Amino acid sequence: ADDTIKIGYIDPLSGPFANVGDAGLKHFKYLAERINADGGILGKDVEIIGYDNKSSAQESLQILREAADEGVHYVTQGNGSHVGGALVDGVEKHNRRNPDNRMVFLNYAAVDPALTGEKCSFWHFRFDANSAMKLQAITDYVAEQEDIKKVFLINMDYSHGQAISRIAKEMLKEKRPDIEIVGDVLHPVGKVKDFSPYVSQIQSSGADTVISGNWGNDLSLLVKAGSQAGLDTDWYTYYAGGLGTPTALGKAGAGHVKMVTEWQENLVEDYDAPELREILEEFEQRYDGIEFYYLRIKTEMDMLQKAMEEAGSTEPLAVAQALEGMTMETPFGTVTMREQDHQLLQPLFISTFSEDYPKYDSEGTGIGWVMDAKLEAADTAVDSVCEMKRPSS
Amino acid sequence: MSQSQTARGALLWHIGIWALFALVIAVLPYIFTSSSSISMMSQMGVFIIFALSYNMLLGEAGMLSFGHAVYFGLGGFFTLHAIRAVNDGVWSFPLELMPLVGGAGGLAFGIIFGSISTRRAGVTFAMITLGIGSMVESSANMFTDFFGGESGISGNRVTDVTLFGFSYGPSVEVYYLIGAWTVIAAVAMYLLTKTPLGRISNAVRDNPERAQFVGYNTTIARFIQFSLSGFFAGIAGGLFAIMFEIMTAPNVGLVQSGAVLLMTFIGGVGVFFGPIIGAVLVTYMHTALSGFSEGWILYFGLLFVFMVMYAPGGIAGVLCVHAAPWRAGHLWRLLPGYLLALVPALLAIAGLVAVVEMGYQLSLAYDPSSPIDLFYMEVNATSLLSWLVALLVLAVGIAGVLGAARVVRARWAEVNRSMQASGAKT
Amino acid sequence: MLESIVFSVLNGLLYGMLLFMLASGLTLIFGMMGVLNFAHASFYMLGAYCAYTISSYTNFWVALIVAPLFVGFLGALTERFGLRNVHKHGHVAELLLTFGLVYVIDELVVLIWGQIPVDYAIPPSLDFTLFTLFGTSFPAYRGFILCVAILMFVAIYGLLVRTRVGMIIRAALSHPEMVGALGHDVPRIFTLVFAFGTGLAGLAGVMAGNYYITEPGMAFSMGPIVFVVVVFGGLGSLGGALAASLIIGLVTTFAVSLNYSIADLLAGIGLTLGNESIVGGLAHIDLSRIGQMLPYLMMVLILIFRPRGLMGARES
Amino acid sequence: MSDALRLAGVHKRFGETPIIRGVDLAVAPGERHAIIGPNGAGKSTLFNLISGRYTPSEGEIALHGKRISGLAPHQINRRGLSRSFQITNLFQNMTVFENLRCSLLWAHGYKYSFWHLVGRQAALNEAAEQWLERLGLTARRDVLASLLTYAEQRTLEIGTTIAGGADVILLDEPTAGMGLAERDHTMAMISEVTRDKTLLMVEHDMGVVFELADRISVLVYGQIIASDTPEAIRANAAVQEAYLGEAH
Amino acid sequence: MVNANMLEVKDLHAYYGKSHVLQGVDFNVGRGEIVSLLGRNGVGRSTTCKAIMGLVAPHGTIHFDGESVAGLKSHQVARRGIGYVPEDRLIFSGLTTKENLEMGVKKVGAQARWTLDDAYRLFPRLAERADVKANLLSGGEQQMLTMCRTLMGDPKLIMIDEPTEGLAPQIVSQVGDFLLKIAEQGISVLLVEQRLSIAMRVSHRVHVMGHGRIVFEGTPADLEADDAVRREWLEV
Ligand SMILES: Nc1ncnc2c1ncn2[C@@H]1O[C@H](COP(=O)(O)OP(=O)(O)OP(=O)(O)O)[C@@H](O)[C@H]1O
Ligand SMILES: Nc1ncnc2c1ncn2[C@@H]1O[C@H](COP(=O)(O)OP(=O)(O)OP(=O)(O)O)[C@@H](O)[C@H]1O
Ligand SMILES: [Mg+2]
Ligand SMILES: [Mg+2]
Repeated sequence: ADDTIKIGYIDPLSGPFANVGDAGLKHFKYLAERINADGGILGKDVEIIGYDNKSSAQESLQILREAADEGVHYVTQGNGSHVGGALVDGVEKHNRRNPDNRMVFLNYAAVDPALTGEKCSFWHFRFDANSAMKLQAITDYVAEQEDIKKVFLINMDYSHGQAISRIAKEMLKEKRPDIEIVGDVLHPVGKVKDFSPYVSQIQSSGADTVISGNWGNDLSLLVKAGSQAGLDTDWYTYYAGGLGTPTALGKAGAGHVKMVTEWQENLVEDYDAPELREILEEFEQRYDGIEFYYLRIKTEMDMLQKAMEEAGSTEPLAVAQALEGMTMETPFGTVTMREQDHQLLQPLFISTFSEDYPKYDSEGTGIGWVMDAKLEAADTAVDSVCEMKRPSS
Repeated sequence: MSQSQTARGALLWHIGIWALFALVIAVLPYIFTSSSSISMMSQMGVFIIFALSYNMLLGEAGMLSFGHAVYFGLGGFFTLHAIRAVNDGVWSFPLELMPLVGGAGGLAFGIIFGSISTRRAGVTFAMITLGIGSMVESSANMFTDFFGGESGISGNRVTDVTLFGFSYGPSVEVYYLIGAWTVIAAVAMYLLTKTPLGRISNAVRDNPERAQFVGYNTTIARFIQFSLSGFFAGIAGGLFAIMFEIMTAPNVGLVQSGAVLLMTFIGGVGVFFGPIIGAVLVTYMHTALSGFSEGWILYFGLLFVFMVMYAPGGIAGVLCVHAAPWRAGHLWRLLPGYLLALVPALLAIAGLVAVVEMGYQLSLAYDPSSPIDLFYMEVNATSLLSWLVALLVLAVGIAGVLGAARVVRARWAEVNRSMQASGAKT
Repeated sequence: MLESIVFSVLNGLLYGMLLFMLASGLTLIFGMMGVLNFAHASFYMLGAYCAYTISSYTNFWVALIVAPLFVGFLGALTERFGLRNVHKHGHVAELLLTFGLVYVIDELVVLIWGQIPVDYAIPPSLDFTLFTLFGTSFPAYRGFILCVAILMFVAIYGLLVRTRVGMIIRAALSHPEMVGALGHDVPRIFTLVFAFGTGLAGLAGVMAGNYYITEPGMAFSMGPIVFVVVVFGGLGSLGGALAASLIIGLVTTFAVSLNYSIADLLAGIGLTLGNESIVGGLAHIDLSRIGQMLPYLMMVLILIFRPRGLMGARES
Repeated sequence: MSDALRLAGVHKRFGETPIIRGVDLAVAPGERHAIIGPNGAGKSTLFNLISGRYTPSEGEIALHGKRISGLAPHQINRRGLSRSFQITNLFQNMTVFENLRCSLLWAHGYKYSFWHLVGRQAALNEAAEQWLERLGLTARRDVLASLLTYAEQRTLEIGTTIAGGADVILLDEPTAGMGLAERDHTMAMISEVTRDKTLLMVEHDMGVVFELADRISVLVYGQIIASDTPEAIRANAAVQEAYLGEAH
Repeated sequence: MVNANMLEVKDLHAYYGKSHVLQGVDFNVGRGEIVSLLGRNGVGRSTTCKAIMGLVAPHGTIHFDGESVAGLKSHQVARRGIGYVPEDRLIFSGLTTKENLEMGVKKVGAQARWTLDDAYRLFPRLAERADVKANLLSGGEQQMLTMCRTLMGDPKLIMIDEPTEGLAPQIVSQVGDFLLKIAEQGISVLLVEQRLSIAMRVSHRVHVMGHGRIVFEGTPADLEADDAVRREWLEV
């Protein structure tokens, strides 16, 4: 009876994180439009419905119910692993209690390893590398840099930051035992206005490299404080490319800030990817000031399309079964949805924020991302403890 | 003789009202059947209890608290831990009574924090509650075993241990559980206002000094009232936990505390049923409006500011002002004025909505030049004309409301005068 | 060690002074009019955004003058058309009005400037290193902030605390109609004070917006802590606000840089604690993690033991 | 020992300033005792000391032979002492009836009960109704205290003071601001409702004082300079000079 | 044209919500004259003062020193030169005695007829309590304070509402002298009183109010002679 495929986008559309949520929604809408322009999936149009979860896990569960009422069988979310965790749990319960109205949760950015680890669920698929995998990429790269001697870890004081602090120490110890961890600090989330005290600590520790999973203002303020104090270290980050962060970083970040991502715009200069070039230019033109940041959203939509076409149906169970273990070609290599835990394995890149960028600058700052290294999909894999329970029918 | 008769009459009247309240709760799911409206109504029930418990402080005892969510949230966490314990087979306790666990938690912390904060009154009290609220919120980061860090604690409400044999998996069953508790808690809190403690709380609110000189220790009175209010907040939290099966740190935080303050105030602190109206309305706005418009916070803020300025007694206060003319049979004489005001008021609202929506379209939309649906019309936010029209409508509406307000005021004066005249006769 | 103490003191002072810029306006409004202006931090944010817009057309120095004036003007409008009408319903109503304004202002900022941080940068003329100490440079803009904060303190002190305006407003708190009957135009004075207070918040925004980040969440993150400062220092006491700002600035800074837990301290005197028990677990929490809680704890304690705050003249 | 109220060597200083400077006073049970004295002599302060609002800097106050100085107001009230205020001090947002009922609650032993419904306590309500009648406020039963006329508020002020059943009553300027008619009415009411009680009052209206009091003490600058029957006080030259002036 | 009367009130009406409290009050006060408003509790004497002061909305004509002041804000009325001493005193509780007095000053530095020293000389008690928070003053002290506070603003006419309430008999007679003294300085006085004795002693003319209207006007001697009025409207 449904003539459209509805995808519920559950992310903050109001409040402090609305900017990020809004940008994600635009990615989805834009990509859905492209699919529809090509005739849709199985002849049906894809419709993206934005729901505002106000960054709250409870709110998201409420929305899940609402979405189920409205005939939404696919939900997607990214901002906040706490919300992601609630949704994994919520979808699981929902499917158990309503077997004739099931839902699939496509996660495009919540990176807590637990979501594909101890909390893993058959109905959840993650299209972003989880934080352990990103750290794998960072530490692999760091291990090759001979001049790195002293590393400082500074992270936000919640599970995401705590995990990074823990895993980074393990991985570095294994890969480069000679590197000294000269500091390991957790700071309150979103509460610190003045990072100078932390910068003083970094400075007095003599660190040459900082690894940080910080995002948003907690990252910008940190880097800015460092640059004002004349701190001369390299920053290895997850989210320096996140919406608004390049603007906030400005010159303070140039030359020092690195990030690990599955994509940044200048990659189209390094690889042959005409379709991506077209997308990024069209997108940016369309949404003045917002950049095409999430390649993984395209991967997500493409894999969903492929799964539906393979399954020949939009029925959640069939589609989920088709997604399991699926592989797909991208301009950067093959990506695989690992069957064991529904974690996507994809190539990752380390890039530097530099005034010397190939073509595209970031948010009009005159500074852009330059690729340093590529990590192949297989090398990013980290073992998972997931024991997946699969539905019988 | 006649006095006991009127007393019996009053009793019947009260029972009737509460029976009606229960009946409405029972019937609603047959009218609004979708699962999202069931879940919205369940939330309303939870917040009715929460707002009523807040009014035990603000309305009844004059204590302005900025940290009431502490008791609500902790109650929820306790309940959820208890449910997990039952699921783990560590404990056995029927789900129907789980809110009592929350109540006990709320009560316990009400006693602990109440013994600190109720020693002071007024702004000092308010600031202490703000401080305690912030402390508890930030301590959620330290006690991750209890609060579960930023992902919170989740559980499964289907426990096998129940009194009535329902599974409480389906949300309708949970709705009825919440509904039953709403009736029980609301009646209990209503009766509480009629007890010596309730009266003394009023006395302490009005004039703490005098209350001492009629034999009461104001600190103790405030303290007991505060603890009991924590108990009911805890029950609300427990139901909330059952409903969502997840509790997170913000549930004990300032935003949640602010929300209950807003609800209670918008509903009206002066009348018992005020917070009920507030809880229903705010929950509706929160869920429904945020789906309709990106600007829901703005609308919400504007509504609130408007209420504070023109209806400080809340919605219940507005209703109560009309009770006297209604009883005197003069209400109909006010109607024409209101009808006259209605049209321009709708115009003004329409104008405002248009302006705000177009503003959001311009600054945030997916594609600013794409037309938006406004009042069954397609409006283009990038065209100057639509802005002019919207502003014009807004201006005309406001002018009309101001004009109509004069009429309404004149009508009121008339009604007052004739009520006074007839009052003088009797 | 010395190095980190010196820097912690410097950093603490600076943070404290920024807090003071916000707190001074709030203290004025709070202490003199009895209005708990919840929207104070929102006016601060408006100051930053206005400065951004103004400086993008002209330059920072123009913004430094015009933006606070404009924010003060908005404050005057708020008082004239909002607060004044609810004054008769008491302080709770006034407080709630400002509470509602927070929602409105914060949303309007998003509506006008969008959700992404704006690029409000430190003016090039102030973007240099003042001096270098222990290898760390001390930016000139920080020195500028310190100067402005001190000037602000002196100006407010001279202008208000020592003139009759303060007295008239305090009198009007108990019996405004009588103050009017003595020939003072109370409403106008109230408007001016509120405008002045919000103008100060605007100035703080101008100063801090580029030092930190100008984004829609900046009000929310600054609001509660400013309240703590004002209450801690004592309602209406400018000196108290200054002292409290500095204390809280220093305490939070030191809590961060002295990264110890109670267990570490105990270990220092030869006691070891496992972290299995609740007490042990508590003792193992780093000071830096408690740091964010400390100001609130300090506020609660001071309210319990000395309700008029550090230097407040009267009980709140 | 049998004195209803006894003050011995009571001093009160605010900071450096001594306000009460050694007051000894004994009031016998059933006595109607008036305190007069110039403005600022410390009469209200004395009341505040007795009723527990302030604690004496020195000296002792005893109620029926038991020491009460240092207790909190509510504790003193529970021992049977009640006071009214010079400036009306009612529960403004409660009705006349509720005001009276509130002042009866403790006396009827309800404490902080949250398991009794006040509406169903027959004895309590009856007592409140009776007080309405005695005060002549029955017609104003359901009016908010804040809407009463000044004289009615004063009446209610006295009513709330006495209703709780205390046997030692302190009245601070009960007829201040009343017209002649109201004053006479209030006087009659006071003497009626305090029939078997011990009464201590402050008044500037000499008519009232001389008519109602059995004994009068004159407080000047924190000290009692004379304490005697009305006739003797009227004749006392020192009192004439310190207080009454030429007017009388 | 110089008007002979300082204050002229014609057909003054005032309302509290629904109740019509003043129902057409007419009277005037000459320069340097002491005029008393007498009457029972609740007849509207205080309301008359408040209406003149603009604290209650006046309906009718009020001329002060030849100019209409009806409808002005109360601070404007005060600046024209009317001083008001309210019956409930309205002490500023946050301020000290001295600050309360200073509050009365409208223009700092202007040559004032009344200074702090004058106030202290008149009521030495105030000098003693100068730095005490005014809400801690005794009832009588507060009364003295309010009167002096109003005089500090140099009014041309002062309306005093029940100044002797709560004052010891000895001070009452001092207040009487005080009123005569300020009248000598050319300040007009509108005295609202309950106590006949003082009003009769100091007034040039007396008005008796009843039911929101003036029901008698004359000299104290006239009132003394008119038993009927006194019995009906004053209950003596
Ligand atoms: N808390 C206080 N702190 C300082 N001084 C005080 C305090 N309370 C009262 N006083 C002072 O003590 C003196 C006596 O005041 P009190 O109110 O007892 O006088 P009173 O005899 O009742 O006078 P009145 O007849 O005018 O009411 C006054 O001068 C007053 O200023
Ligand atoms: N704020 C008010 N609201 C309603 N009614 C009021 C108000 N103030 C006074 N009244 C009523 O108006 C009438 C006149 O009051 P007013 O104070 O002028 O009387 P008065 O002659 O000064 O008497 P008093 O001896 O009590 O001072 C009284 O009946 C009083 O109850
Ligand atoms: Mg006294
Ligand atoms: Mg009067």
